Amino acid sequence: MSLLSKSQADGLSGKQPEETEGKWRHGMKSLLKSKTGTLGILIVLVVCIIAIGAPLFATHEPAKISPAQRLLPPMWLEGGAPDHLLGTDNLGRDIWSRIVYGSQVSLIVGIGAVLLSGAIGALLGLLAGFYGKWVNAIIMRVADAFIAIPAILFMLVVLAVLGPGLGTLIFVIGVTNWVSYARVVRGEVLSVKERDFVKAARALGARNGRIIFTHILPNVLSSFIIISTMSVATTIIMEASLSFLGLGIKPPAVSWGGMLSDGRQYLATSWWVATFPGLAITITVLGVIFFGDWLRDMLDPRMKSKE
Amino acid sequence: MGKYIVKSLLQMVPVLFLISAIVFVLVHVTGDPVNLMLPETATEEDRAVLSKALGLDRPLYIQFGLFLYNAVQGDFGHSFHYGQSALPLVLERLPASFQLAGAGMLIATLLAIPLGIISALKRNTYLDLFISGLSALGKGMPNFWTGIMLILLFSVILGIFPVSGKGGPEHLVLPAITLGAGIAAQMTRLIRASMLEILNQEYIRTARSKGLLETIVIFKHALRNGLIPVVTIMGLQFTSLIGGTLVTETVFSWPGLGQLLVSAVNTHDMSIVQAAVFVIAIIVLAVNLLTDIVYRYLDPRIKYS
Amino acid sequence: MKRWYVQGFAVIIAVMLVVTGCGNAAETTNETQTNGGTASAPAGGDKTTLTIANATDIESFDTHNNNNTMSEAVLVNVFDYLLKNDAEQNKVPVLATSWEQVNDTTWRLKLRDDVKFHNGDPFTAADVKFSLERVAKDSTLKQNTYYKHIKEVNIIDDYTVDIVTETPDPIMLNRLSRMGAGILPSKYIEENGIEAFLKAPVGTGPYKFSKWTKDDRIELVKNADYFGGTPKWENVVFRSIPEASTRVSELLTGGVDIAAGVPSTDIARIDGVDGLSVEQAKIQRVLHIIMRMTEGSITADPKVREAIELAIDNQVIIDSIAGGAGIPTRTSVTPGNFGSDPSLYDTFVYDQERARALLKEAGYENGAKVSFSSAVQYKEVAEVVAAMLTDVGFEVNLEILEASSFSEKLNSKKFNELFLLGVGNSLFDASNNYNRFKKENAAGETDYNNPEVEELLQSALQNMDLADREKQYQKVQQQFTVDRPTIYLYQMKGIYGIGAGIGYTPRLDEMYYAEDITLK
Amino acid sequence: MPTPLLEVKNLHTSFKTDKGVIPSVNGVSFSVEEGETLAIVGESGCGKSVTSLSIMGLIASPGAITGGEITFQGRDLVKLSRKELRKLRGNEMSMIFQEPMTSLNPVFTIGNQLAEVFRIHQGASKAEARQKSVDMLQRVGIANASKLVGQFPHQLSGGMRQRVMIAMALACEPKLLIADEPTTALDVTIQAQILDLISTLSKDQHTGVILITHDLGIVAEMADRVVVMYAGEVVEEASVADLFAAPKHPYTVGLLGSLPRMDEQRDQLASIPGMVPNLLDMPSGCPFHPRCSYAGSECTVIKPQLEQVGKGHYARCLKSEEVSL
Repeated sequence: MSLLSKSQADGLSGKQPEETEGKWRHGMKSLLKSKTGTLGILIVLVVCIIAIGAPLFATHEPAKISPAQRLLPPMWLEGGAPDHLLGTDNLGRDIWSRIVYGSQVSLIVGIGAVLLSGAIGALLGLLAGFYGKWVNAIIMRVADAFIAIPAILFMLVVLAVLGPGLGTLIFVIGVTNWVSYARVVRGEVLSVKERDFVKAARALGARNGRIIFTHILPNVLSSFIIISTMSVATTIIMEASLSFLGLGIKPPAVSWGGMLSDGRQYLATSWWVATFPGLAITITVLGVIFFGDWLRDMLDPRMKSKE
Repeated sequence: MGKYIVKSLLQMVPVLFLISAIVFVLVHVTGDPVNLMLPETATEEDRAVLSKALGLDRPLYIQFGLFLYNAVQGDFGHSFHYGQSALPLVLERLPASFQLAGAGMLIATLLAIPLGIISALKRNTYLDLFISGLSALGKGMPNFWTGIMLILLFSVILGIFPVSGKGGPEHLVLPAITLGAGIAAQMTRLIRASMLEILNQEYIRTARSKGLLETIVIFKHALRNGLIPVVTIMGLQFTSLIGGTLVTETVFSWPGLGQLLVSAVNTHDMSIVQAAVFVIAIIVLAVNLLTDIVYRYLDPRIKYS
Repeated sequence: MKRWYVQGFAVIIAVMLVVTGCGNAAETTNETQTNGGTASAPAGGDKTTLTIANATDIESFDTHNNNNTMSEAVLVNVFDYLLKNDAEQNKVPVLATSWEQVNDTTWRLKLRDDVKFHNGDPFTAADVKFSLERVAKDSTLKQNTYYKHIKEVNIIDDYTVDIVTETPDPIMLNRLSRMGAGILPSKYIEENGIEAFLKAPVGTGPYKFSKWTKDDRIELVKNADYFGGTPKWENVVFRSIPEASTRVSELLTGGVDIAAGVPSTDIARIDGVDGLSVEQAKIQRVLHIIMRMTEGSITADPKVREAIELAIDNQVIIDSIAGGAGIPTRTSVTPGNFGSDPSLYDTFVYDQERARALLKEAGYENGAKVSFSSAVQYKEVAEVVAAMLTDVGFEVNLEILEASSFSEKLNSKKFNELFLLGVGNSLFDASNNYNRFKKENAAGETDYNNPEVEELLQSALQNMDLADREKQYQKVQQQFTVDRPTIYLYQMKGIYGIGAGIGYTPRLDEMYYAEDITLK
Repeated sequence: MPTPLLEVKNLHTSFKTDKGVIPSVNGVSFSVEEGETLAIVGESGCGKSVTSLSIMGLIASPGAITGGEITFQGRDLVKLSRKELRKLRGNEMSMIFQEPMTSLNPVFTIGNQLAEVFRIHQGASKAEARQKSVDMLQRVGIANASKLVGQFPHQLSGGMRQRVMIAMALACEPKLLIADEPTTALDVTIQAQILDLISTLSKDQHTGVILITHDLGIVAEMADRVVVMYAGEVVEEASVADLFAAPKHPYTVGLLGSLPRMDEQRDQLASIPGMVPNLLDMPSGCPFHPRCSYAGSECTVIKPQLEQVGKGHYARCLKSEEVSL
């Protein structure tokens, strides 16, 4: 409803951002002001810290099997063992420790694949949108071919040839997902290109590279970041789905998706086996989304004052 | 416009060729179908005999050439697995795949447009936060998980919908929600962001200054602009659902293209894989063209090139 | 126990409500029947449709071109064999009324004269000749390898045939009572071609083909002219439901009458519902750990192989992974198969101390590195085995492969020291268990080569003296417990959920003879 | 004296932000007679745009009108319901914005956007609305109007777009037109044409005009009376002649001193030293004193009131006596 956005209203105060107050500080301030942003970055940070310091947080070897202790409920429930915080799974492994170690795989795959697909997609999308003509034609035909081949086919084949593993997963998910970045970035570039400031910069004889980086890139960043954050989430889920199809990370490595997938058959009898990794995924996804929203607001030049 | 469409259609030819070549290579690097067709006890000699009988002993480029020659005439060969012509086997799956993808998109759109708009209008309120939470949940639950939960709740406990299989429209409800929830989540976020940007535009202020009803301001002036980036995503999503709903198909035992394609890859059933990818590719390219046309219709600033 | 359940469900439902609360808005409320099958009738006295849920779909209606027990389990209702196994693995007549061995390479069978195919064609000796010669001569058929030694089928008269083999075949009757020996309508196929036949298959069985929605369901209808009397069910539906929890849900909601492959964790859940029951039955599948004995590999050392066997507590695996649905064994020739040695069945050896000592003796006190491969299907078993091996001092490199990669590696013999394999036996004869250990086949895989065993195996293949042949196989089994080219974990059991009012006793061969499934 | 067309009394509009409540408009009063042109001048952020949006009822969260009255044709707009306000907007009162490039919706044709006004306020049918749109476009001097209705904004030049905006604003012959920097974004040559158009049409329709600008050259040409705003307050009000002849507020003097020549375009009134104050952290006493060359010690303590300094001439300065050009 607002005709004047918050930042515009800020601008009304007449206060110009002081030179001494760097972008970083400005960012931190705006972060603290946004409640969801704060929540988002807190979640992301906590997950990152847990992933990095996994050995410190885990109470057990994540892959240690003890059939005698299988399917113990969380410790606060009747029958729970005091040393198994969230209970144990069907092979008697400690669920909390597995979630702690699983965060590593989920994050690495999530972020790695998004970086890969984002980099490929943004580059090709920019080139196609900016240069048009035959560059656009070639890139878009390749993109067409890529989306027309079902991702699952590509995944099956690559996993079969390269064998399952973290690198393969990142590669497979990364390479199958670049098209959406490329298309959206290209679409944005096409519309930004028509705007006056780009035309103006061109007329002033700015070099193409300069126009891309100073005028177009910042303008497509908003869409780009939204897809990226959503993609981190998608990728974490995709890893889970691959696990469901038997194509995910293989033991002794552990991932949230794998835990969720393996735990599904205990849903009706031992709910904690699948519920906790499911919660871990959902909470992380929530954090990533909130964090991404804030980041977008921060980075989007169009959201800033323009009085 | 007509010229543009013709041009786009012509561009599909190299794409289809490219796809066929890629798929041909992909399937061949995964292994020899003969290995999977014979029982474990088969001898080398058995393999050689079968290989020759299927024409798999010839050099790859000859096999590919033969494939292309036949494919152009609509013959993708015989399925090793089903012992029937490949193309009809693929085509008979299309209705199920279209139903599922269509219903999933429908549910996603019906959810995402209102939720995205509300979220943008009520930015940074608890309602917005709640919708963000919903998106995260929709996004944060893998399809197999959503599907199993839906079955437990709506079929086993409440007994409202059938558990699985293809039948009347009631069979479509749970799988469609399963697919739609995840897509809706992503679309909601995109519509929210897009609408937020649009609502700050000056032409929205102009529209209000004209005394237009708020609903017209939102649904005509803002939404029409806000949908431009969304259309691209919707097109992409829909195409990814053609042949890409394997998980949902597996949970609900839905006889779509996904199951066919994956079992064909696993059994190295070349003909089926090629025919399926070819059919999927044509659909995807057609949907892309349609997306492009809609995109151009929505945003008159973009010129036909 | 109850509290967990309640709490868990509270969580699940809370999540569900949030997710679906919005989902419903988009949907008109549908009042529908809860049973999934279109043909399902309300449970009760006049139930006429039997619905069975399997994990996989059949491969095709060509019984000669299938390689999968689940296919056979369905097809036995449409196609008949000349003779079949009853529930105790006795050969009983079906299309043949009697059989005798004329000489070492010839069997003579008398056929029924009152049988018609579903399209009305009469069944005669010509159909037997057509069917058996087809599977014997066409090398592209998946069943060809079991039948290729059949030289010819001679028609003596309309209802008598001679089956002539290249070499003596002690197990011809076993071959005739399984998948590749289904009798097809010669006239129909010759006139219309095999492709037309596959679209509208015709057999002699108690049920006729009606409709096949691939990866969803096969619908069969009663063959009122069946020579064995009017079939019990009007309709029989085979559903293909890959996801186990969905199969169980279908059973719980009455959508299916029998659900195969019930996860052991769901047994209690099904048993808890009034009228539903769970049946377990041994099946023809034994889990093997196959070891590479190639010169230079660590498992070439017999002490290492012995240590591996002793390190594994079979019963713990059965109890923790299979929910008790298995029987430990030291042979794959389990009771019910020709040549079985009961002394090696329902037993296992387990001695961690001895295993450690053996490793030490073999010179691996500082850890013995082995790689261990398994298909994703047996992932949990593999994980537990790996843990047990680690306990006695192995360093296990566990490799879990998705099904087709596993098959690929299996067929190209690329596994390293150990791999886990479930091996079935549709021939019910020990010869089938040892094919992979014959010198020719073992080369490159296990590289097992014991001349004494090889001779026993080769001779047993054509030994028409059944008593002697049985002894030969028992000797092989005993020798295997010493040589250990493979060790065995357990014979698996099938777990079936049975719906209200259905009487079904699962079979060792996993077949669903709809005629044996009753309404209680 | 007849009731003025519009009377703004003690208007307060503020914005809630995380940093605090920003009083963008702080007790502004003025009036506009029928057919009169009132100019509001001031630097960016002085509250002139917020004042105009307040009149239009287009202030929305996080902003709100927190006090005062806006009497338009005898009705207090502040108390009107959203629905009643909406019926006035675009009909009885309308607005032209600064940026013709972005003020038109890029995805609808000119005809579509123009016709909306006729349809909503006059209940015109599609065909009628289209005909009226063409007529209106012709009135704003567009020759090929019937072709233009089918075109999209991006196909038009800036001047043409602003003509379309004017056509839209004047479509229903409003009693009040607010023109918020209508020519700032345009070429100098086009500026004159557009101003001419506004002035001619408003004379024809006897429309009261509020012209918001920071360009005193335009004020001199167009306006009858002038209101000068600084930091959310009116600091001086006078007829055009009085203001240019004898400004009584140092800020006005500063503005006049920075009056650009006609052939030159400037965005900033650069000659007044110092910066617009932070509305959250206003200087004590007179808000202008840090930038004022007349300021004495009393100016840092006492907040001046708007006082009459001549006939129809008001100023908010303790030293208005001393102020001269």
